[in-house]
Amino acid sequence: MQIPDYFKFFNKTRIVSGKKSLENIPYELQSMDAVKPLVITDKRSVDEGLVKILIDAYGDSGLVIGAVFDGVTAYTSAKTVLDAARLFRARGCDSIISIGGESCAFAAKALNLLVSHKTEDLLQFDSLPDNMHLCPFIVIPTSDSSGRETSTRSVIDGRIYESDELMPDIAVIDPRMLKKRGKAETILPALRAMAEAVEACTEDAANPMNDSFAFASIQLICENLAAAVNGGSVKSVLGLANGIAISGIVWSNAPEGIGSALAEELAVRTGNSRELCAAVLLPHTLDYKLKNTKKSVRGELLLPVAGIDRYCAAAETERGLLGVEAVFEIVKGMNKYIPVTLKELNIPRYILESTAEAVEDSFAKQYGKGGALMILESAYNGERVSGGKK
Amino acid sequence: MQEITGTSNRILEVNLTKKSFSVYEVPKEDLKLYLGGKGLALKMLYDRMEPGIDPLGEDNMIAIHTGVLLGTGAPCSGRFAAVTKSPLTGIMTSCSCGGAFGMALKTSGWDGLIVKGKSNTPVYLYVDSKGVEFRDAKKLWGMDTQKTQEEISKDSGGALAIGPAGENLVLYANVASGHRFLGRGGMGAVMGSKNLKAISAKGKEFKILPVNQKKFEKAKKKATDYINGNDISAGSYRNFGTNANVNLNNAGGLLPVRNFTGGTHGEAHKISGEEMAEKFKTSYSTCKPCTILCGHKGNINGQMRQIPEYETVGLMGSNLEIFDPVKISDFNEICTLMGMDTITAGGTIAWAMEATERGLFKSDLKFGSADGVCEVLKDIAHMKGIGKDLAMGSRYCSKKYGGEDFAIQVKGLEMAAYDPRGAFGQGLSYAVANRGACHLSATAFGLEVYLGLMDAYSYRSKASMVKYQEDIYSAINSLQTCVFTVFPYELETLLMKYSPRPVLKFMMNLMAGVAMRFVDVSLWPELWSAVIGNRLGMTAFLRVGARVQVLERVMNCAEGISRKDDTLPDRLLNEFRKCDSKERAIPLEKMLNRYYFVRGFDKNGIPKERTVRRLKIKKRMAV
Amino acid sequence: MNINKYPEIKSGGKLIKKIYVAVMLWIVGRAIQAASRVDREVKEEFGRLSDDFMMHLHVLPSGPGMIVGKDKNGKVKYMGWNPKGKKITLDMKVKNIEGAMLMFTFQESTCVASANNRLAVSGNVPDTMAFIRILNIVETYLLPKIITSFAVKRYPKWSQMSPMRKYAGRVLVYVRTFTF
Amino acid sequence: MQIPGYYEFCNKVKTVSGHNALDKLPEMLASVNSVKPMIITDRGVNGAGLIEPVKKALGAKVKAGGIYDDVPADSDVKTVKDIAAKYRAAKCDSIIAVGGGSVLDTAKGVNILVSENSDNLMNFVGFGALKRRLKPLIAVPTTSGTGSEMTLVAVIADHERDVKMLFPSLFLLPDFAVLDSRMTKTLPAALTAFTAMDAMTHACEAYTCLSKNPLSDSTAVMAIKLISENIMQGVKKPGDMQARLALANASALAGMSFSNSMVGMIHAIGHSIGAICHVPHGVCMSVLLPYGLEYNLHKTGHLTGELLFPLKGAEAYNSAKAEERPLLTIKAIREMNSDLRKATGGKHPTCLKEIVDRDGNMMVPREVLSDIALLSLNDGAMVYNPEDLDYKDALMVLEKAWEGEPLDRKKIKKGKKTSLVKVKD
Repeated sequence: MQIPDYFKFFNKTRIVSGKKSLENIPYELQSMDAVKPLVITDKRSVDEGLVKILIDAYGDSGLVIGAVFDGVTAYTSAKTVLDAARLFRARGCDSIISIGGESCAFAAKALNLLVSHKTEDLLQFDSLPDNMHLCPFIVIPTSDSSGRETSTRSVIDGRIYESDELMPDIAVIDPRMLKKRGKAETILPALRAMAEAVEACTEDAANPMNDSFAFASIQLICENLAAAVNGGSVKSVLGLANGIAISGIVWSNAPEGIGSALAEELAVRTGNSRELCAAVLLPHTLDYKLKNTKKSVRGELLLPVAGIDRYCAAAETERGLLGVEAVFEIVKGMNKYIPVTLKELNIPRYILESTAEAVEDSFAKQYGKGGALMILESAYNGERVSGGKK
Repeated sequence: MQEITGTSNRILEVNLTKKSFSVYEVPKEDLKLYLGGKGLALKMLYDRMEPGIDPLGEDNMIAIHTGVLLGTGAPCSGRFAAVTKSPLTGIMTSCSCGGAFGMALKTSGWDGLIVKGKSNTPVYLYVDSKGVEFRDAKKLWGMDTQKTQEEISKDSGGALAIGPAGENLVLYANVASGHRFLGRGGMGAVMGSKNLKAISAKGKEFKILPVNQKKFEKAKKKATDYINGNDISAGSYRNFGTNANVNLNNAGGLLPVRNFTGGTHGEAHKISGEEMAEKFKTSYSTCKPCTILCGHKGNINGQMRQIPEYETVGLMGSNLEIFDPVKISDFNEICTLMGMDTITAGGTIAWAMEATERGLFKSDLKFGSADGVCEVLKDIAHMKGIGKDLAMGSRYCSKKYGGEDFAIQVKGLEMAAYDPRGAFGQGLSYAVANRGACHLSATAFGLEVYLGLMDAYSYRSKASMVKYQEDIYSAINSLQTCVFTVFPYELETLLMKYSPRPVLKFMMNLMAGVAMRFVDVSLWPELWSAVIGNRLGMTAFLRVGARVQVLERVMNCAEGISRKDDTLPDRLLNEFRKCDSKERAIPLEKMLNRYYFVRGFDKNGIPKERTVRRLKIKKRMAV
Repeated sequence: MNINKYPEIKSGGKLIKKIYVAVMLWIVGRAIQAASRVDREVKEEFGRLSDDFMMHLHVLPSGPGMIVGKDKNGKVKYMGWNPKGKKITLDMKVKNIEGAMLMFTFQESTCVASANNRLAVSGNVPDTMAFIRILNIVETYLLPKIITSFAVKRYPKWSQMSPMRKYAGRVLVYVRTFTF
Repeated sequence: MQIPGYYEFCNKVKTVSGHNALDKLPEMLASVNSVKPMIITDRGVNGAGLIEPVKKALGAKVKAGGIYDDVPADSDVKTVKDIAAKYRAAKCDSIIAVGGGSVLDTAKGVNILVSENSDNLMNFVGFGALKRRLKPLIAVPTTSGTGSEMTLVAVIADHERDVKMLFPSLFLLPDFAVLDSRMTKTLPAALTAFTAMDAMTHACEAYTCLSKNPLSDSTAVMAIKLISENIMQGVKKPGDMQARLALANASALAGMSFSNSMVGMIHAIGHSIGAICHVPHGVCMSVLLPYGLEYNLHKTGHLTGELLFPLKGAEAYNSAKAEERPLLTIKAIREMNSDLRKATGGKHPTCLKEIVDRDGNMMVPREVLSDIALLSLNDGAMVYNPEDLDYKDALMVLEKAWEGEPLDRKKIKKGKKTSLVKVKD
């Protein structure tokens, strides 16, 4: 196990997961000197009755919920955050609870920035210090969550706000909030989270702490994905949600990998969801890394993906390759429910080229000149990366 | 003067790389299935072009087809169609234009023109009955559209030309022919990327005679009577042009105000057709030949200028909260000379104004003030300063600077000047239009707001209404005649003219799919079969429309389009117009599911095998 | 966006659950007092505790509670629910009513509940451990084997070796609990 | 990795690890905008010159508010009050605690007093007493074992009233934990062995006790892997900085793991031995570890089996059948203890009777075992142990541990068997 000469690791989020965890929120808020939270959510969570469950969980706590702001939309804009801030001040709230996917968490984090600094202008925060004192902030992941809720990032109007302090204080993962979703809607956030975690622990600068979080996230996702998609048992759905929440922490502690950069750029250019692009690119980024980079892919990846027995049975030198093949198995195994090649998404070639070009220079050192394009090409027709060792 | 009876069916295939051309005979099968105009042009590209090519690359092609009716003197038949892959949206875009080039090309003995490849030096084409000459256009390069046309029209009946915007590859550059344009989707940029400055045609070498002269005369007379009898085509459009819509939209809450936040505005009357007609003492300046006569020109502070169309007045006027017609006319002139689509330019500048207001974008543009807009338009045309970004359209800018929720566009094409929240059917039409947010794919607001035949705020039977209108519009564009003929030809027929309104309303609201079948659309096919000779029934005519629509969807799906793109910007789904106190939201998902079912698409918006086969579209691309 | 479209939401009450927990606490409190007289081991445990031992187990924020402690002459007594006027040496707070419900419907044993951080205990640790042992024994008396085996890590061996102690003890405890 | 019905995981500490991680100290202080830190340490650490790198790192820019270096072996209230007074006098605005568990607990106590500017620790005892973030606290551990830089409990004794005050609060977690290999460079072989085995015990117990959860599991496995790969190297070649860094990371990981998943009987008994016979904590841990795992085999046998992989590596795990793995794990730990005994020249004990103090006499006499057993029943850790222990069980374990023979598993009173692997008796 190689330890880098210098690394930093920080996870501000406390994970509270499992049965009746929502009922802890009143106690937790009081232990952080807060009594009146503002709930930030979107219409879908309200319609599914998630807000009602939280209100019931508040029963007998004697506390008051400042207000339930359900104006968050898929694209979070500054206007929504300013409305929420006005509501926050009007009700005299002192803490924030976000229920829902990525966009609710982003709006909540930006709101936290605004109300803690008592300002109306989000744009002044271009570089954020790491020691701001923000209001207590609790995130409640739902089935729409894809990991970025528990990360250090918030994206408002396409602008990125990043700071360690933006991570939520507590992530409450309660099975009652994980409503059943269609097969594709269950698979995509999970595969995206796995892509983030796999990328974090196969980076050159991987450190043992982030690795242990990444392994936990990958193992939870791989073990529970099949069960969650077919049967959808409470345990498997809860396991998946935990895996996804942990991947947000892992992503915040790792440098951005080429896979997530390509997925982000591709999603912006083609209108496909980030989750889908990340899922399709994951195996091919790994395959390229296995064959065409000095460091190749470390053997330890096979352990969380395929489980301890397959790991120990594999020969030392084979583990890197088997790890990548196991990832292929998992992602390609989902082709009944989601498209697994860029070809199925009909992405024109010139968009592949311009995406590769946009991402190329920041990763050229590690992945070589044509690296990004080779990844996209092999992801296009779904074959293994040509050239390299095997 | 030789004669052509019916059509010559001869298409010029021009290869700019090799500077060569060849003649392509349109097979009878395609003529029967796609009629001509937009339909045939699309089919020709479908056969020749691979999906996934770069719109500004060498392999993109432009297909122009004059259609059957052009040159026969049929009412409002002075238009031709052009199709290419749009650099702005990355999918197919088809436009129609009433400029003189169409007549010139048809009377030079050609039915259409396909331009391929890329010339390494600026060039312009000269077409006559013998073929094509490749003439050097170095000295034309840099001229505006009107000057270019003057230069090369010494020996030609009509010309197509691009302005500086096209040369600098502004993604929404258009192509001018006289004062009319192939407007939307950036066809000018495609010509610019091929270093093709203009195409001119000698014209007046052939006379077009219909096969069945007697039947043609009868149909032509009936059509002219309908047009002159209908109060829209003969009344509002003839006197006040398309700007007659301003007061109607203002009343119906459809007018785009301040980047689609408001639906009406007190000062809207200042830019209405009625006031402009009287203020500028307008006279006709239309496509030739035309019976409706909706194009106008007027004396705008000393200069005889084309009166801006409604879309320009809406998007560069009320959408920017500018209500001074002279200023709007200035913007229109710059866009005409530079060769830019006023709808996209207006939509992008409106985004820029709101983004500046919110601090996301640096510019000195402000709602309500016209200063700075002219300079910005010129900067866009020459890719200077902020123009460099704004030249890419509001989707690109909003992805780069943020503010995607108020970039009012669908699939990259900026929205026309009708706010869909005032007519839910129009919302569905914008979402599913093959070109992007275009109002000419299906004018649902006409039925919902102008004629009031359908409840504007309900989703019921809007899907089948939109599908029907899309089919009829595509069919009309494949004859190639003006879409404004929809009002006279449909409303003046016996059944529609004399049946009581409440019955019509009841039928349209509840059983639009069934009611539509009773509408008498026989006039168009009558004209067409009179000219060509072989029969074309009403249902066959509508099936051509459906075939063209589904073919265009198949080609778009091969570029990656699916349900995720059939949507509306966040503002139109989640925010409400200031004038709408009841805060009614567009039920897009419901209408979309119904539309896919009616259209024969699967849940993800991809045309099903069965649909493609039943419409006899040759399977060529893996979709 | 008008503010009053987003009203404040007061937290409702969970009356039935509070009543159930209150009754259970009352029974367990009385049962501890009874067991301290009936069972040798419980007597020894209390013996080892300090004289002013006063334990208050209650549900936050204002839920039902029970107080068990040694009165002036060292006898273990159930002292009702009101902590006023009593010096509490061991304060065990259950964080919310749902946590208490899990414990008193025996879905989570006392050890698992404290492992799941349902309890917030302040006061010295040996007293807490003693109290947990006492609670286990009392549960063995109060409940049939099937339920207790969920609530305890290991069903006490003495109940097999000397069934007499278990059944006689159970009768005595019930009698003492429900007679005043 | 079965997802538990309920769990909580929290480690709010910013870890900075590296061969000269201390050079980043000014940057850390700036990020918590502190200009005048106070350094708290104990005589041993100061004597070993471990404060030099800290002072050098602070350099000219930051002037330390003062150095207090006589924190006693186990922290008490009086020391905390003295330091708090010095802290206020020098108007410091953050604390740098350089040292082992007791230094850190003292620093936490001081941080409570200065942040809440009060003088009486008593009114902050127990749960939920602290409501706000305290002043910045930077922990620089000098032993790779206690993992106290990652725990949220501070234990401070009040010798007058002979009571141990417990302060469990998330606000006590230090802001930074600096793992600098230079800090453990001078740690003698025996101490390295004890502290490493202490961390190993933390990880093993965290993996098998009641509050087991996915993150504690993966951090525990990572810690065990790092320790088993580096312990021999660290003991044989104290100068090997890579091994030192690995052990420091392992101890932090183990701390992260057990502060959330809690520890069981081994710690309960270990604490009692420490309290009665004043044996260093790490020593008791390494001896009792195999016995704890053996006692709970019928409950957590399959988990103990899974520990074979990080301990002995993939081949050993793969070649053994599922039933044999738990016993192999325990055998491996016993072998590790005897290897360490050889490597440290007899200083590392393999059973209780071999524990000797500096001048050679036995620290844990046999007759004391019964008191230890009684005291261990009342240790908070017993709650989290998978299996119940009464006085007789504890005594049996202690006797076997004293002798050094493996437990006779037939004698263990077994509750409901939950081990997925049937381990042969």
